Amino acid sequence: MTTVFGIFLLTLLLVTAIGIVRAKDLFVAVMLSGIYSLQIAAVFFILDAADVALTEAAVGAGVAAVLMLGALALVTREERPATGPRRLALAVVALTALLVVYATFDQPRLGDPGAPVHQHVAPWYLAETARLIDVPNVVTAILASFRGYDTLGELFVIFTAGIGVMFVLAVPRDARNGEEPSIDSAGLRHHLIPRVVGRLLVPFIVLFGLYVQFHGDYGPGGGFQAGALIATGLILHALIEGERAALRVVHRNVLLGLIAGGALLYTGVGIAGMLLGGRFLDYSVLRADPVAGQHLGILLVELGVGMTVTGVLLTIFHAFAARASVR
Amino acid sequence: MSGLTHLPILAVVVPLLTAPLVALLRDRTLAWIAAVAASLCTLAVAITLVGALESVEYLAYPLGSWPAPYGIELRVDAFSALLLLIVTGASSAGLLIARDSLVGEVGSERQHLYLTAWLLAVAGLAGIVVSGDAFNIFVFLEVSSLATYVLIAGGPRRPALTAVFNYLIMGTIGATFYLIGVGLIYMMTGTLNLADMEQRISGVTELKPILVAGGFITIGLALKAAIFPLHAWLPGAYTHAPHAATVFIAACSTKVALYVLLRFDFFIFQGNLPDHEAQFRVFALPLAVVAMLVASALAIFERRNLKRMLAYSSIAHVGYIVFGAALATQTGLTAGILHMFNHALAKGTLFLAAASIGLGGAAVTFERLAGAGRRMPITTAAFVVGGLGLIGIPGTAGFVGKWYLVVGAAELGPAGVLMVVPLLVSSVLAVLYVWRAIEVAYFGSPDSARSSAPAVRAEAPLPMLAVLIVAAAANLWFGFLPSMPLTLAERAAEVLLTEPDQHK
Amino acid sequence: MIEVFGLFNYWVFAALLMTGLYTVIAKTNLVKKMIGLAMFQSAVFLLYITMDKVEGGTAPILRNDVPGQIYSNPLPQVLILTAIVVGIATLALGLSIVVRIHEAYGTIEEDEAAKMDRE
Amino acid sequence: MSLVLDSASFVLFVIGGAFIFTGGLGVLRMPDLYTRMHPAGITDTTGTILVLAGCLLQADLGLVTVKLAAILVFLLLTAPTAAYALANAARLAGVVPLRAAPRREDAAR
Repeated sequence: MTTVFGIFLLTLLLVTAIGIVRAKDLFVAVMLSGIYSLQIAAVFFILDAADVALTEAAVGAGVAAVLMLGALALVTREERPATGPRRLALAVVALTALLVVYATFDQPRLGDPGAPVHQHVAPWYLAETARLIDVPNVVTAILASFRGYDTLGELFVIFTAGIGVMFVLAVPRDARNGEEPSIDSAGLRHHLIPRVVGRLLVPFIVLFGLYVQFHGDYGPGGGFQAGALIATGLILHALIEGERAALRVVHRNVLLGLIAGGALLYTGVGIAGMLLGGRFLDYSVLRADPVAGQHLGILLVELGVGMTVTGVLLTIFHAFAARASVR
Repeated sequence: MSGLTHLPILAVVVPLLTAPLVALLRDRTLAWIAAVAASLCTLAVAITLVGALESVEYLAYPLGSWPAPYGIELRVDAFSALLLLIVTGASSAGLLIARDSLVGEVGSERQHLYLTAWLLAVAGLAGIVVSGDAFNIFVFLEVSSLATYVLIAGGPRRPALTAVFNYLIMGTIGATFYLIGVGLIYMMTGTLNLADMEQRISGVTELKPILVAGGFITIGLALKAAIFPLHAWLPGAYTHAPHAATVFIAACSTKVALYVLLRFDFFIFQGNLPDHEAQFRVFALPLAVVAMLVASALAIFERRNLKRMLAYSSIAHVGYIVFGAALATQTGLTAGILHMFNHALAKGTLFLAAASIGLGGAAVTFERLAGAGRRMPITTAAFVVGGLGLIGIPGTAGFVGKWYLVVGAAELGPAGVLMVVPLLVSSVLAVLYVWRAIEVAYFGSPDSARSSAPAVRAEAPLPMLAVLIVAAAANLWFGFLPSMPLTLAERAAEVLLTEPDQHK
Repeated sequence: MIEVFGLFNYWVFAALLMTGLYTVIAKTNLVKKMIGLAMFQSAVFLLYITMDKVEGGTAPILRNDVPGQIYSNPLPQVLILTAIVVGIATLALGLSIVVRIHEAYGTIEEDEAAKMDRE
Repeated sequence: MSLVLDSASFVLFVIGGAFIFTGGLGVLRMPDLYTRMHPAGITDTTGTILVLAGCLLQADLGLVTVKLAAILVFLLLTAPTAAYALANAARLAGVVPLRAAPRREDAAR
């Protein structure tokens, strides 16, 4: 049954993808890509990847769509009929396709428990997590501790993006090609229904974000998903109340503090491990009991990730929105 | 001893920790001082690492104290140390001149963000070279790439934007190809640790995914490294980036991608894939030869922008490095790796000189270069030294690398001697374009300068000049006494060529 | 069922990868290119997540009440969580550059901007 | 007891499914945006609510029930708001209802 459902979803995914390529209206393409993200999140879910599904739904359908709409508000909406290098594209694509399909024939089948992936490192994680770290969600254990250094890198990727967008969009707007901006900086204040319902929803979204943040050890979730959710809630608030009102609530300096603070918190936990006699990112030495140390470390680094992600996503949103409202 | 154990991670943590602090510093000068301090600290770490590696083959550092294939392991050997030296050296040189050079290019109210991105690029590149984990390399590759895009996007003219967009597209495709390759290998071996992968890959009987993974990783990294037919992003990016950033990026970013490429091709695939050497040679040698010839010719035909000319020359020199590696012999690899170091020195010096000439945010056109020999004699002299290094005149560092390339090719017998020809032709082409720049600098007189600006001395500010002189001196120093980089390169080549079962 | 469709996921991965790559190369519109790039990256997510599935397994959240429970492989999920973040970071930076290009050139078509550069 | 619950949720699923099906059919068949919004609304209110109610009957009393109920409440809040926002945006963008503008078509002829 799941297989049939999976195949159905995957086929739908392909159809959506082709729809995105063919859409001439960029707005339609963006909306379709949001749907695409939801579909692929559903596929991830039936493939047992709950954490990834949650993230993809929050990021792909939520944050990415908001970002693209924010960018679309600043540029032209229609795509000019393409004159791109189609032949070259087809040649490259055909070559890559051959390569990939050639590879598939020796690949292990879907769900094969004897596949090499499930032999070497993975069983160790599943067997040892309970003893060494003692959190039920193995994904969180690997993410924050066994491969915590990767997550540090991931944190700095999003940090770099935040700094980059701030830097790139900090330039005063060039008046030469300045078309009239299309986002109303007063938000949706004059639309009663969305405003009332939105105000009702915002606290619940933030609350859910906090739940995902601190419940990540036990169920799907963690700093990144929580950050994306909280940021989405606050972006909704900004859309309803207008960008300036939102900045009055959470000031730009607070955002910068969140971004840098999260990054410093994560790195600081790592260095604390070094100073207390372990290696970098060794949480076991944080407390007398190694398992308690792991718990503390995971809590702190997830908090760091959550802070930075919230800060960066909000900063990026404001950077786009502010550009639209400057005249 | 305890300080020494933490060395590998310090190379990453120092810039990584300083970056958020710099972002919080609003003051341009304070931010700059912090960034320079962090970069110099990392350079010191790199030098200490080189010293520490004299007695041991490699330094391993399990992060979070988790044992190797389960946790992430850093592994620094001679190859990584040499690259770390290039990265931190180039970054320090670029940052030292950044305070004077960025004026007129990046507005002072956003310079702290720019310097933050710079430190992130350093941390990313350092993270790649010290890492011993395939996926971790991807993560830090992305940190460095995103930061590099920001560095280029800071360019003062609008072509910088289109250039950086191209780079972003190509870079992301490259990184994603790499990710596919790593995924396929992981699928067949169940591990991400490079050393562990090398052991386990030999047990894989169905080789198709591994072969395809090899293809994806090679193509993806070739995109990042600007190996010849995939170099389209490079000239624009180098030309339009702020001058100080060009010094940094041109000296090290393609080399780090080449480092990962060589590490994968020789560390993982060599000895595990049948006929890997022959295949690598058949694919890479023609590309390298074409790159050397075509890119050098393009450099000759670039008559407007000095930085663009140097960028084409960089593509040619990537060709040299690939040429050395493609010989797949001890001498060849030594030559290729040594040339990474030497080319970084020469190109760094040239772009430092270009930064002085283009001070104040002007484009470094040949018109602006005209008469520089009279206005800024020291700068121009340093430029000449760098140019001679690029050609490979004896006495400069560039000569040593090219000499080893020639020796390595000749070792292969008659066919190898034939391959010396394109090396020589390319060097002659280099003479042509370098000479043209020098000619314009000393004998050219621009139309505008004739009327308005007399030939007064107008050297760059002292800090810039000092860095430039040190860089030029280093070119000569390593030309006469190449033992340090040479030893490292030889040991790196040994590490790469050792078969997996001989490691332990 | 599994026998026939055991590789179906991989083929969809290949098709999505190709669609994304085609969009990136063949389209001149910069926003469309970014959308294509995002699709290209998410195809790779599918590759990784496909290999984590174990027949009869469940999401890797340990349960003490069910002894002998089979869990899917957690490692690819961790990797892809990181890759998703990388994807959104690239998207954000790319879009901000597109916005600046639009301001500087008045167009978001690649070839038109390139033409202006040559002039 | 379980038989009663099973059959009740079965009925709910079938009716909910039927609503979703007609909703989908309606979106395809209706002539313009405003009329299409009507079947679309049926899909994400009546249809989804019935299916969720069916799920509620199947779940053991506990956290899952609370979660499903929460989803129900949120759907009841967001679906009409989204429909309002859509219609409002269409109105502002100048999309004219089909019946309101018959004359323009005549004029075009």
